[in-house]
Amino acid sequence: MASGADHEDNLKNDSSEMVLDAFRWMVLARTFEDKISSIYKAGKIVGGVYVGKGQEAFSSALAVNLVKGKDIYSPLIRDMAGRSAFGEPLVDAARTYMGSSKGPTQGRDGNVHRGNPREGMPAMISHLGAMISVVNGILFARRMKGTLDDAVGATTIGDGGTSTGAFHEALNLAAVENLPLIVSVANNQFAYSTPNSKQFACDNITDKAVGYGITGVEVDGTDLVDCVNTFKLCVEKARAGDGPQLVVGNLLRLSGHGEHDDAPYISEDLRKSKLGEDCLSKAHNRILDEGWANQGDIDDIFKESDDEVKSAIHTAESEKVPDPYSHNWSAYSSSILNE
Amino acid sequence: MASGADHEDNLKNDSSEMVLDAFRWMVLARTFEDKISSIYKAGKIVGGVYVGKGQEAFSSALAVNLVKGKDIYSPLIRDMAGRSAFGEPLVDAARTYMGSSKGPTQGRDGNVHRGNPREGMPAMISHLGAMISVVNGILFARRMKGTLDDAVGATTIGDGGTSTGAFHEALNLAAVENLPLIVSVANNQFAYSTPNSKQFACDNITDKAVGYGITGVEVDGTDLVDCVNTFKLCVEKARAGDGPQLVVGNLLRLSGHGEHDDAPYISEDLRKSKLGEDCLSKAHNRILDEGWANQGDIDDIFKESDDEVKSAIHTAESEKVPDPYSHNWSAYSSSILNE
Amino acid sequence: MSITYLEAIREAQSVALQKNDEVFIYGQDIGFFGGAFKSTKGLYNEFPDRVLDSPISEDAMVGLAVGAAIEGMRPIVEMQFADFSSVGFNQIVNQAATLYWRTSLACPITIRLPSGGTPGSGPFHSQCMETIYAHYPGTVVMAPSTVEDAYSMLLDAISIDDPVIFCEHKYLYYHLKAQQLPKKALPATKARIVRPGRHATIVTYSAMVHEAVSTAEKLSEDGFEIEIVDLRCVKPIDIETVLGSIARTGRVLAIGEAFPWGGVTAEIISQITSEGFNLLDAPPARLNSLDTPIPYHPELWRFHRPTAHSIEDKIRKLIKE
Amino acid sequence: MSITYLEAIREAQSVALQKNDEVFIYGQDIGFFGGAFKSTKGLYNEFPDRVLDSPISEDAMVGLAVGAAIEGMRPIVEMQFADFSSVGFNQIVNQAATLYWRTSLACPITIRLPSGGTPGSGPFHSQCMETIYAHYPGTVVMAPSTVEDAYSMLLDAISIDDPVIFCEHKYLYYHLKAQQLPKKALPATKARIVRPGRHATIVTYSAMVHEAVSTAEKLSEDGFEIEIVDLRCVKPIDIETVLGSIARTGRVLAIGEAFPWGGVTAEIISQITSEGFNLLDAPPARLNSLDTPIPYHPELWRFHRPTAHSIEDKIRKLIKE
Ligand SMILES: Cc1ncc(C[n+]2csc(CCOP(=O)(O)OP(=O)(O)O)c2C)c(N)n1
Ligand SMILES: Cc1ncc(C[n+]2csc(CCOP(=O)(O)OP(=O)(O)O)c2C)c(N)n1
Ligand SMILES: [Mg+2]
Ligand SMILES: [Mg+2]
Repeated sequence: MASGADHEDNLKNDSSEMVLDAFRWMVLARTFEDKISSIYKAGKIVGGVYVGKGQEAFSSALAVNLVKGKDIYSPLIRDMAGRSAFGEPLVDAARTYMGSSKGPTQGRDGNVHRGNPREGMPAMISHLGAMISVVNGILFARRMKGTLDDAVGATTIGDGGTSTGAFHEALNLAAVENLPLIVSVANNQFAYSTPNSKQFACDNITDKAVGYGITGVEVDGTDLVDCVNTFKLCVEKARAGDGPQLVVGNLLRLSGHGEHDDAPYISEDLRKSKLGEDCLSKAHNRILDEGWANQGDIDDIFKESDDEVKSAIHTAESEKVPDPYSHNWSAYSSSILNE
Repeated sequence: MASGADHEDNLKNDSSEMVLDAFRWMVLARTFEDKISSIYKAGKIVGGVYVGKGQEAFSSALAVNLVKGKDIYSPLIRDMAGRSAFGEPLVDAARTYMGSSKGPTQGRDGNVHRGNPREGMPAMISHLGAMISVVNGILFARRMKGTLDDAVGATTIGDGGTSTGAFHEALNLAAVENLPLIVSVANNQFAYSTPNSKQFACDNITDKAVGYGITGVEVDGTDLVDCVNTFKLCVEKARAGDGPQLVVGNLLRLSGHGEHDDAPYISEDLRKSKLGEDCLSKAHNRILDEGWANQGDIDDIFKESDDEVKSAIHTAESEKVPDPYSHNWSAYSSSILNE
Repeated sequence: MSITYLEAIREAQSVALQKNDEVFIYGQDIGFFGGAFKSTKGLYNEFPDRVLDSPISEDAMVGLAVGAAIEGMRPIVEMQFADFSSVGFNQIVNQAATLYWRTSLACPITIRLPSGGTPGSGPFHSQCMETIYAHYPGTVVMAPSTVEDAYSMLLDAISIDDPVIFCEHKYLYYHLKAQQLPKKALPATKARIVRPGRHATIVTYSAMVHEAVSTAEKLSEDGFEIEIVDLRCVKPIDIETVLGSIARTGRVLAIGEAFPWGGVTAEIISQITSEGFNLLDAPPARLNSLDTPIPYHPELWRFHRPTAHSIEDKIRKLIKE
Repeated sequence: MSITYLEAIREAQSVALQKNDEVFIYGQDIGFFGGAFKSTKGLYNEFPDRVLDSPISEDAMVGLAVGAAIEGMRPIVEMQFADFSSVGFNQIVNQAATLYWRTSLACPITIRLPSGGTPGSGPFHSQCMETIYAHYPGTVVMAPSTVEDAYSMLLDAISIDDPVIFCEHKYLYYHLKAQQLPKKALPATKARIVRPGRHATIVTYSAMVHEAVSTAEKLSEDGFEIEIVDLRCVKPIDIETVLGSIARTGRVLAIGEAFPWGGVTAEIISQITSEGFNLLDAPPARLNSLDTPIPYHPELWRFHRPTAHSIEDKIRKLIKE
């Protein structure tokens, strides 16, 4: 199992642009989710809030390697950064949180469940593991139609999600069909309160790749450069026909499971360990160190993000909430079934 | 991944008795299933007939290593040999096939579905993979109650069954809980008509053990001595607290999926390969070669099996079929629910 | 020439594959082997890229179909037996059936469930699962009772832009034969009057239609004319046709092979009594299987499910009330 | 002192763990963390060997419980949300619910399903799955509506020798409070008359009982007295109590929060009309959620499920007929 770090030297030179791009989305995601979290704490968000704090590097690094309009990206609950990097308009996110009727689900499904399959971003259902096989199906269909070319399909999951039967069936099927699937596992050491020791017994989640006969790579999920380079390599391999890629990012979520949770189950030691480092400030420092941007540039990124977030939330806030009386209450697309 | 063969030399000396024992059950199973198959072809068996021809060595070798009254053995459809070796009365088998009301399921469930959980042999449901977690539960409960001692729980499955979510969830859970579980996979190269190439993409099914962090061993499923010794070692390891053991036996079924199927999907080449060797005649020859028994002893085994089979079928045939009018039509054990 | 119910299913798939490149079939052993019941026999030879074997992974099979539908395909998933769809249940009801609601994107998939009891099949190869799927919003659930319907309704199912659960009955696979396949047919969502009558209406579907017809023929000899409505589609239910029949007869017996709690017979009786209460001259009656898993032994199985015999008892009582 | 519905559930488990060594609880995050809803709060400290965290493997969790039951234990499995039991569906209906039928061995497991809608929970954290489980033979399905019932019925569930699907309603978790827990209680399988009346009967269960009570109180001001029957157990159904009520009122409305096709309201209306047709002075009425997945936005959610408001409309119509 090759570690992403092995390849870093070769790739670093030409990845600075991608790193900066990813960093921008990380800042936007952090800014947005901090804001949503404070609105939530003021009691003004409907439903739960689940954030990706601490996971932005790993999340965006995948998405900046994808091409919207060509590739598939199926995010999960901690992928605000990846969603934005893939091209989701920020206002779509703001609209679901603020309950606008103009949101992508029209108020039918919530917050992190938003998606837009027409644009290559399937909308998640809650059942962990269930989205992987949907991505399989998209790739499978394209291959059948001859429209696959070198597109890839990426989807994300957590350490806990690897225990589901759905995860197993989908990865196995993808391997059998040699689909260009990338599954990124954000190994934040816990599934809600449950530590990895109660979730699996292999040494590393990448060990699971062996059982599917696919490639497994591990990466420091707090290190943006490592993440960008590793995903770059994996996406290239998938594009080249090398089959499914399992990428495991080791990190910690720097939040509760949801914003209602203060995560008493994460020990102080762990929080203070390398896993608990904040990917955002690490990336910030690295970018300065490498000279890829200066503090002024970065200040601008924060400033722009702040403006964008305020504006998106403002737009969403001022829109109407869904109206049950005019709502199209139908679960069917076929008109004959709606008579 | 250690191959069973590595340990054979050390073990051969004291395994001859077990081998002979297993051989007896192989002969009984083959004799019984040949008979049932011919009754089926005469149209006198109700429901399908699924036999273990070619898999008797692998099946019985596991069961002779178990202790009835202490260990758990949860067989599947090709485990006639293992069932008998574990101590199932032959007449129980005959009764289900012949539709006697005295069978272990009273006519409620069919042929290979018979079982007796009170005696450590759970009754299978058809959904592949579903029995593994039931065995987990038995072991888990005993450990909780403090009655586990060094008992083990064994269960069997086919190559195709490894693709189920149930297989994954159960093996993963067993690994997390470090349960003394033995899962034997009869890798007969096909799931019904589907070849392994359409079922999984790892090199060997033992690779799956890596993903669970458990031991995986491969064995020549046509070689009784290899099978007995390998299972001996794995059962010992499980008893000693080494956790789940995945044992993969490579072989071919020498029958159709069921007796209705002539298996056109198995190529002549494969049938003639080493995998297609008949474990029964191989064991026969080996026993003679090693001098563990002479031809006369073996003739006796065949003769006794023949008698036993005839007598069991005769008994079953002469018994009443279930009577719907006196049948206890209740799915509930609680009397308050049957009012 | 005569054609069986099973062959009609094969034929409908063949036609759909021919007419529409978006159609493909996915399932266990359906390729070269032609399926456990041979309902895709020969199709792999004709369409090697669109008749594809899957691993034993019902959850992933349905998930894949939904993904393919997102890409504009019209997948048909064959479950080897309806009973095994239980492990694909989540993807069916929560992924496929909600896709349109969540995303405004259609989900034109067809899931074929070889359903129902045959002698000796036991608890896990005999189930009728229509209730389970019909309960969830977003599904269409069909259960054809004739060779002609097996053909035309499967073609309809494939062309409908929403997930269709197609409950084909294994007992009818070989038992039923027709002279030819229909060129035109009643839309799949409409019920059909199988047999006119005036003393009572039996509302049923799938294999039970034939049991009901046997009973009706027998009672006809005694001068009782039983009208039989074949629902064909159990969700949505064509309640107008049902109420029209009851308006003529004043009495109704709903029959289903599935388990007794809830289910099609409960839904149908509820709709009848809520919407056509005043049409009824007697309490509506219901007949389902007994409330246990489906027994393996044929002697028990025949007693467990409704038959012409138990239907006759019920109808005679109903007519007297 | 006052105690919530949620605390009653915690308390029942605590008592069961204390009284009987065979009881244990298995589920995600239920140990040290005390559960996503805190319904096992503190129990891990008291019973560290019998309150155990599972991996995210609903199929294997239920399978494990069945195995443990074979060994004589009485497991309680907590699903984090009812909705996720869909991936444990097969083990529940085909393994647990058939065990006794197949082997004559009892399967005393309790599966706790945090059920039902709350504002903002959406399609996959709001489901009422009682119908799905009740359809299969061998299950008992409970759905308590009060703090006292949550307590006594859960104790009953744990002591029953068959698989019990315990549908506890999340909306009631914190909303409902009682002064104390009951020492004695009506058996879990019996229905209860919540409120006497004479103009019509509402038959319902779980959270909808409270919506019905609001309506009844309002209508009482207009001189209409609505009797309310709380089913408590939806399988088996205590039809005698229901019919007894209808004998007094002559009119019935069945209400359920679940999806409209099939389900508890269909089963109850079918039983009423088959067995108590002549008690009815008007067509029986039914009210369920709309036939779409459960919407996330509270404005839509309130419209999707039955409420005191929509119940009032229905009842007013029913009384006039
Ligand atoms: C099949 C299923 N069971 C249970 C849940 C409830 N649940 C939601 S998130 C979660 C923990 C997920 O942990 P992990 O996969 O590690 O992701 P993380 O939250 O750590 O990002 C659980 C148990 C679910 N969504 N799906
Ligand atoms: C979940 C599930 N899906 C489908 C089936 C139908 N089925 C029964 S046996 C079988 C093939 C099994 O192959 P394998 O596991 O390799 O065992 P073998 O028959 O080769 O011994 C299939 C698909 C099933 N029993 N369970
Ligand atoms: Mg995690
Ligand atoms: Mg096989």
